[in-house]
Amino acid sequence: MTRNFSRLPLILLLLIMSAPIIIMYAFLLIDTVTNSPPGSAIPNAFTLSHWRFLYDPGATGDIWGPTLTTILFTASIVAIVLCIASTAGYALSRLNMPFRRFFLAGVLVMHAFPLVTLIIGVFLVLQFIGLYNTLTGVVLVKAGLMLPFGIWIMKGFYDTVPWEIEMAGVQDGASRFTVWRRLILPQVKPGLFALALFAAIDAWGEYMLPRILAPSSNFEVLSMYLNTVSDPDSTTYNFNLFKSVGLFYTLPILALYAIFRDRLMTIFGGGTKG
Amino acid sequence: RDVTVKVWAGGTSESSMYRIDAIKMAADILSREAAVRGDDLKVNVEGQTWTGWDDFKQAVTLAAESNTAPNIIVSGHEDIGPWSKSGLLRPIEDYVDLDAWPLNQIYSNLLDVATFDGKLWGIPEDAEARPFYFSKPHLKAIGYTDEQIEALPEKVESGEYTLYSMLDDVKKMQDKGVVENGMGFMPRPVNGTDYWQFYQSFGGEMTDKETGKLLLDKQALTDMYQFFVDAVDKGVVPSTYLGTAWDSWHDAVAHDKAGAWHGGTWHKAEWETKWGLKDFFGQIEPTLIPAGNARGRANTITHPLVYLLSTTGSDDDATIAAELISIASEPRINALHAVKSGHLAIGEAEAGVPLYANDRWTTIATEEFLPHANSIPNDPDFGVVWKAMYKGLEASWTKSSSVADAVDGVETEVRTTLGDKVVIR
Amino acid sequence: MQIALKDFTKSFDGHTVIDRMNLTIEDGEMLALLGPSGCGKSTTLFAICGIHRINGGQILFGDRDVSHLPSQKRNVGVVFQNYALYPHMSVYDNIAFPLTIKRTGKTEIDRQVREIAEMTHIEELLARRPAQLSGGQQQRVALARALVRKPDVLLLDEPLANLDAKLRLEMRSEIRRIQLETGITAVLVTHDQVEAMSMCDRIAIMSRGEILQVATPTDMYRAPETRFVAGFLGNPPIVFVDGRVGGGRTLQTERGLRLPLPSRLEGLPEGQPISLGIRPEHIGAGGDAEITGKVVFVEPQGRETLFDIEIAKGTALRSIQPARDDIRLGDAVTWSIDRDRLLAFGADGKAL
Amino acid sequence: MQIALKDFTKSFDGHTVIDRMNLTIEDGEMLALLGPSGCGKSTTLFAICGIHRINGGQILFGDRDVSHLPSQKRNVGVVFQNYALYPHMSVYDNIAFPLTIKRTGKTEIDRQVREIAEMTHIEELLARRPAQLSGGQQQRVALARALVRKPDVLLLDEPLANLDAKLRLEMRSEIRRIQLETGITAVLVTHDQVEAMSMCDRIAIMSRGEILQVATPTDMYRAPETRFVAGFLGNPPIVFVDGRVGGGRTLQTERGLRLPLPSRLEGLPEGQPISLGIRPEHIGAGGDAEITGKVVFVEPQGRETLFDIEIAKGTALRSIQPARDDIRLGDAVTWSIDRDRLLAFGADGKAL
Amino acid sequence: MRMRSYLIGFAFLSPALVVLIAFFLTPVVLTAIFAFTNMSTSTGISGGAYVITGNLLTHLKDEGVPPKIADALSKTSFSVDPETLARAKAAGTDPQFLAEIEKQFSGRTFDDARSFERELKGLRHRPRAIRDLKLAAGQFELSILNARFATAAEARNAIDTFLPSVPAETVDQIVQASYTGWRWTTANFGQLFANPDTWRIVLNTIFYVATTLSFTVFIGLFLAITTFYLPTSVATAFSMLWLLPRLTPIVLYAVMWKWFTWDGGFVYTAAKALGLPAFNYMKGSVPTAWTVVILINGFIGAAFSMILFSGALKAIPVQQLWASEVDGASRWQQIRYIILPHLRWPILFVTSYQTLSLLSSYEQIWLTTNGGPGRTTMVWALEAFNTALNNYTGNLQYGLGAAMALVLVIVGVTLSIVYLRLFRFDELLSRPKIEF
Ligand SMILES: Nc1ncnc2c1ncn2[C@@H]1O[C@H](COP(=O)(O)OP(=O)(O)OP(=O)(O)O)[C@@H](O)[C@H]1O
Ligand SMILES: Nc1ncnc2c1ncn2[C@@H]1O[C@H](COP(=O)(O)OP(=O)(O)OP(=O)(O)O)[C@@H](O)[C@H]1O
Ligand SMILES: [Mg+2]
Ligand SMILES: [Mg+2]
Ligand SMILES: O=P([O-])([O-])[O-]
Repeated sequence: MTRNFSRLPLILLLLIMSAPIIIMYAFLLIDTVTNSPPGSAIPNAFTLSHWRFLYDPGATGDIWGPTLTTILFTASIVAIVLCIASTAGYALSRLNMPFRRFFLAGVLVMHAFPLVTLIIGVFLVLQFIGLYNTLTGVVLVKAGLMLPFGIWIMKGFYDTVPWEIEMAGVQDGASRFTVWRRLILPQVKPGLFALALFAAIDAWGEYMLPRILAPSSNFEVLSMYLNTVSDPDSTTYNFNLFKSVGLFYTLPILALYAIFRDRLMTIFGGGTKG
Repeated sequence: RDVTVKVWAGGTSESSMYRIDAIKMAADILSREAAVRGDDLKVNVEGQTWTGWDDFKQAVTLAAESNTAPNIIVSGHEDIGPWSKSGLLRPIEDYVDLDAWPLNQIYSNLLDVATFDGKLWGIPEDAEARPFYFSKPHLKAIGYTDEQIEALPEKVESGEYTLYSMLDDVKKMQDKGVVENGMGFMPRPVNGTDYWQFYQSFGGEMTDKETGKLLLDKQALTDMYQFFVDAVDKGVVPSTYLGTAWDSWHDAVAHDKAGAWHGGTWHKAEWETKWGLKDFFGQIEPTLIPAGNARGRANTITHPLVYLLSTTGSDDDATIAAELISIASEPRINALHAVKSGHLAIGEAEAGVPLYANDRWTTIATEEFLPHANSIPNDPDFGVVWKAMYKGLEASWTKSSSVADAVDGVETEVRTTLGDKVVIR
Repeated sequence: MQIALKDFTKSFDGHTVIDRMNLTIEDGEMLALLGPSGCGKSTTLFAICGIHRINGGQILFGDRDVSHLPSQKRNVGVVFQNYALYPHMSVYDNIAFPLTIKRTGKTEIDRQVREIAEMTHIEELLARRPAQLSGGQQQRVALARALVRKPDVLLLDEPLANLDAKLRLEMRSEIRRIQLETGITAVLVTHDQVEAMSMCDRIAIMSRGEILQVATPTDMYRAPETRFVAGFLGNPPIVFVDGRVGGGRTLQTERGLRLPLPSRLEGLPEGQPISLGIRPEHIGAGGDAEITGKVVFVEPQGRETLFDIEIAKGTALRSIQPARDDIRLGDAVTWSIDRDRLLAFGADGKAL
Repeated sequence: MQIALKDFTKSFDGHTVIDRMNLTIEDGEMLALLGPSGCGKSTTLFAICGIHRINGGQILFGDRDVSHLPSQKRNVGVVFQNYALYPHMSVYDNIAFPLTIKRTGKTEIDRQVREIAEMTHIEELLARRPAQLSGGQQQRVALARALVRKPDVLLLDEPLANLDAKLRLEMRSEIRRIQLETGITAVLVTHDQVEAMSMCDRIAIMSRGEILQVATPTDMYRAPETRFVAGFLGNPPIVFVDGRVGGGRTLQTERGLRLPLPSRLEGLPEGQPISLGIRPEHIGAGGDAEITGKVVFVEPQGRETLFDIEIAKGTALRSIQPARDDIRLGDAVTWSIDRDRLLAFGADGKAL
Repeated sequence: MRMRSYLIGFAFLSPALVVLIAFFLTPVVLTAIFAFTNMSTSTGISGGAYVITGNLLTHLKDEGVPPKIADALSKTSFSVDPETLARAKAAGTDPQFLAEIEKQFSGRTFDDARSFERELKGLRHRPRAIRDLKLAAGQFELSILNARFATAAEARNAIDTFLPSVPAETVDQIVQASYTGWRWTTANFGQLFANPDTWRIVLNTIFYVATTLSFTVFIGLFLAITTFYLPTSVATAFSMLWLLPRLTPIVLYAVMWKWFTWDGGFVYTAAKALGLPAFNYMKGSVPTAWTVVILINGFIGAAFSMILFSGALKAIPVQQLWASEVDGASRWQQIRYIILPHLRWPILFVTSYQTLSLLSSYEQIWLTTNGGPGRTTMVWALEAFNTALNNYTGNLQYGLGAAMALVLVIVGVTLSIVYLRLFRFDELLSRPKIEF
């Protein structure tokens, strides 16, 4: 930007508006290492006791099992979304087929319409294929939910790959599949990466689906684990402990985000435009 | 032979873990009995609990649809209606010997509660009362003497002391400054059977005695809604009260910040173990729920949980599960749950178990409240009425609609959904 | 290999872009498809290489009818305007790609890649990524990749459009050299007349999906068959003066201006509408006739200077001459005009 | 208004791009900033209009020091390379924008917009959106918008770069006409020598943030002060031959080749290193000396033909001549060379 | 030839099609189907059985079934006679036990299971396990009550066998009425329409969507524009900050808001210190509850729109901004005349996209106010969810819930189609350039 305008008033205004976020997240950090009761602005003694859940399953139950489950859960979703979205996005962006228009419109409509309200239907489908109350089922549903978005994003990325590369590949004698795999896919790596990140963040935080579709599964994910810690009916409710677990749960996302921020942003710029 | 029996329990917090643990103990006993008999049988129990009811019932229902329901379900007796109708339950009477120990000593009225359509579907797991509580120090602050306080339960029972008397008293407490404004009266903060007690206080009945159909008494409903609106108008409870967190409620009532409230007998256990309540009897006076007006009566509702046998699994599994339920109903084992969680005994013999008999609270509850207790119907359609009733209560309480409109809304909803399956008066 | 388009027709969404075009490219020849933007040059090229389906006619490679074969089976090499190098592969891998696809052996690939790299002078660049190359180098890589599989025909779509002036000059001769060296049949699509004239054996000039003239560059410049062609070639462009044949070998405009007609046009009926094309280099550089006018615009261009001379109200001729600064804006000048090199066109645009 | 840069210095992130540049643009003059890409032309322009802050020195508009004023207060008109029209406004609104900002009255705005639209010949386009205009029309609108507020100076950043060849030719004279008509002081940034030469009163030639020479186009072409300037101007470019002063008015290359030196250079010490610049138009077009060589490249360009003649192994000269096809590749030719128009530079690159 | 290229397209698309059909299309279709049923917990989802119960027969008396027949059908008895003995034998009852039964009780009838079982328990060869005893006893039962018949025919058959004298219409009527599964009905919509509560929720939903949306768009715009004018480092810091709500797992995010607004929470404490009313801001009053709901969702949405707007801002050719500055525009004028017009499409996009997400999202509300206080912040999607799947009474009304969901689906699809038009969908679809 040019420096024809002044900046300080803007920064002040922004700070005021961001106050709730700053406060909430600052105390999220502070409260995990102090004993301040909710609402007290000045933290008292420093303590690591709220982190004892890391080694002491007695505090809130074993956390490493759910952590591992969540990692698996997230990884599977990411893998499925990437595989399917990268092929379907390519088809919609580049390949000749009847009803292409219809498919694309369908993806767009679905993309805009989250499915949680149709959960009974989803339940029946899962039950029908025998995956109700299994993590596999939830993985499939969650991946399915993200697909329209993923396909849409990938289509956007494919659209930016010059046709000439594809034409050159075909001229060089490669089949469309080879062209896709060896020439086009490498061009949309940033898209794949961004989508993977996005899917990972989304899957990592998922709460509704495991809760409804796998309530008693043997594998608990962290969101459900965290919710048991936060149960407002429980009289042992402890904000500080909850926040520690919550922070533990959120850190991977924050880390991913902080490290790959720019890459992640491409998805918002690239995908959701009109 | 290794058999795994799954048990799910709803509305279960740490103090009521014996709902599951009793089954585990039973499994141990059953395995040992088998070993003594020389049978090769090892029974494992997989328990899962939910602290709330919404998630639990959702999970059970969906699991049942996908044939993965647990073998034993611990839920409120009112679920027997819909669940038996949908084929989720086996009638437990086909699996257990009611003439033999320990089931033959269970209170027959509790068994009646677990009976639907002429069949016994579940074995009661606990019983309870849902008393009204007064703060003794605050009563004294507005001029009650010790004797008057002691006489209060009787005055309530006789109908002399009504809900409106209570409103006046807590208002006085607030005016006196011993209770903060808006904390005079602290009803249960969320939906629950308790609210049917107020309906009864104003003369409402849940079933029509003649036809056996569900009954909606508009007058009682109107009076009951009006009562809470009056309470709001008096300033003893906020209009936005419903939905308050349990924690805030526990904190207030256990630390003597409220004037009067109501809850379950089991809450005493929670206040003592989790909220540091030292002198329950010195601080709190329990009574029945007072009558609301001349039409109604002082009452309390017992909402027994029952062990239910699901249709999941083989008949053999069900047989074993049923045996576990029988064993878990042994007085000594069940008394662990009753005393630990502040619930009431399910049978005569249990009342004699020292752990239970020596407990002052359970004794009071059993003797003073249980005789006046009734329960909600098992009718599969009762949930519709209940949901409508609570919606109407929320609407009028928050003043989003007038009492009359709220009652009309309930009537419309119940009538359109259930038609003539319900008698509306 | 000789390439022939027979009644080639192409339409997009029912809109016919090219209607029954016929064109033959001789074996080993480099032919330019020259025309303004949107005239169908790229469409023709894409039809030849099999990216577009043709809607009618035939495309023959030698005797083989390839009209309905997909690109993969046609064996053509294409150099795209933006090179279309595979950005994630090294130069080596880019060039090797067509061979890898054919499952050629490793050592054979290596041999062929190095051979073509040597020919295109990019031996030192093989390890780099396309992004690390200058435009001209990328162009060479694209050329190498197109040639490595020994295609029957080489197609170039505006190969120099993305290069800067200096590189363009250099790559022009470079591409021509390689084409001559390999003896491959080639088609060059361009809208730059200099490119077409300097690189190709013959030029096919196109307008609105039609081929107007096919000829060698010199013939086409000297003897354009139509007014369009005359106007398209030449920089600064030719100036046309419209009028009718007047008394004896002159052109008379409506305003009464008279200009000499080439002697070869004697015998045209008096009064016939005619359009005279005068190239700037034919004014002021000797000749047997003269024109007089006022200089209305002077543009020094370094080596040369461009003048606009108003010879009558509203009619200006253009003259280009070696740089001179003796003439200023507004001067009246009388310059020679080479009447026999003037071009003349009939009302139908055809050369007379 | 006279514009003066005094010791103007600009750095980006500590990296100095322009170091103490001095330049004066006279009132009413149009000056070209000509130089290769990245030499700092745009940077200079942006400093003048206040988009960049300067790191040192002064910028004077007449007597007014504007060095530290924001753009809004400088009263300059700028035409950006891509026109930077506001796509969501009609042409009228685009032009009216600078006046609207100043809260000029409606009728006054209307008068001024129509006046400037007339001058730029876009009266009929006022209702359209920029997207509905051709490149040349957009260019005119941008010009109109820059001029409507009667700026003290008009800055043009590569205004013709995005136009096609024909339009470029046309807009060249158009911009110049408007500049002359308004008499505004103007700075034209370009890397195209023809543009600079044909449009401007003077050219300032830049390289790496430095101004090498400021002169009129003709002077600069004829008498470049440095080898860089000589090489930068001229199309086809000049060819340099390096060597030393040999026996009597000749240049001797290392390989023993001899070339005549201009007569004005008599008296140079024998053996002094020297670089001779030979422009293609000075070979084969008359002159008092001759060179002999073999034609190694022929490029017909329509009106003219370009030849590369190898006069010794590894040394080729270039000649451009009116189109001729009597010479073929490989022919041996002997052509005249105009020795007095040859350019010569010393080892330091300065003209001798 | 052409077929071949189509096949490639479908091959690439098919994995997505499978998943989307399974998890989008089928649920939508199922929801549409359920919406026209009275499906609930007690009817079950996957179908019912035919069960004749005592209560049913009592009820049927009102419906015109002759009391005599009803009473006769509701009889249960255990009878030891040759027929039942043969049945027991066929069922594999221990012969010795059977012999004992025949000897002791032949010709006797018992009125209820318990008395019969008590008698059986006295026999020497009784099975040791009570379950086996009951199974054996069951063979002697004469009753049609409480048996689950899978099909209507079986039920009809059972009645005919049990009481052959019942007229066929009555049998039909009973069998019809005994079906426990769901039935087709359009009552769900009538009920929704008739219920005043529905309209309150509709209003709530409109209010919620409109206010949250405005918050989202305005704050997003404000953030995008301000950060646009700031140095990258500051801009990055703020945009990272504002993205946190979107990234934080919802369970944690909801609780952080509780911490912030709860009794004794941050706002509470701060308000108290400032002498302002201190109470549970999330649930303690309707205006604050709405404010909190809007903020919770608005903060998430603001991050989203900020990113989109920032992207669009970056796409504005910087020369246009320079040009406007050179033309003399102040910052506000630049925003007003150059920047905002550029953001027209992004704003429209955010508006439409967020409308849809807000309409159908409820997790945040569910986990925070849960529609409270009272039902003042209840919105359509949450009510649908509660009706269909999640309520205290456990009375899950799938049919009604599906009807509510269907309304959302229809609204959503309609809006989407409008938006597709609006966004010139055709421009998104370029024709494949390789035609083979
Ligand atoms: N895929 C397509 N769909 C519809 N019309 C097309 C398509 N490709 C080209 N056209 C039309 O066909 C005509 C010829 O296009 P073509 O690309 O061959 O022109 P060109 O001569 O290569 O022009 P340029 O020099 O601009 O590349 C144009 O009018 C163009 O609009
Ligand atoms: N914003 C900037 N930040 C850092 N370096 C810059 C910036 N703008 C220009 N430069 C550097 O300053 C030098 C001069 O750039 P400038 O844009 O003035 O060149 P130019 O002569 O206009 O070139 P071109 O013809 O390519 O536009 C270049 O080396 C460029 O990399
Ligand atoms: Mg083209
Ligand atoms: Mg520049
Ligand atoms: O445990 P309850 O919800 O029934 O009080």
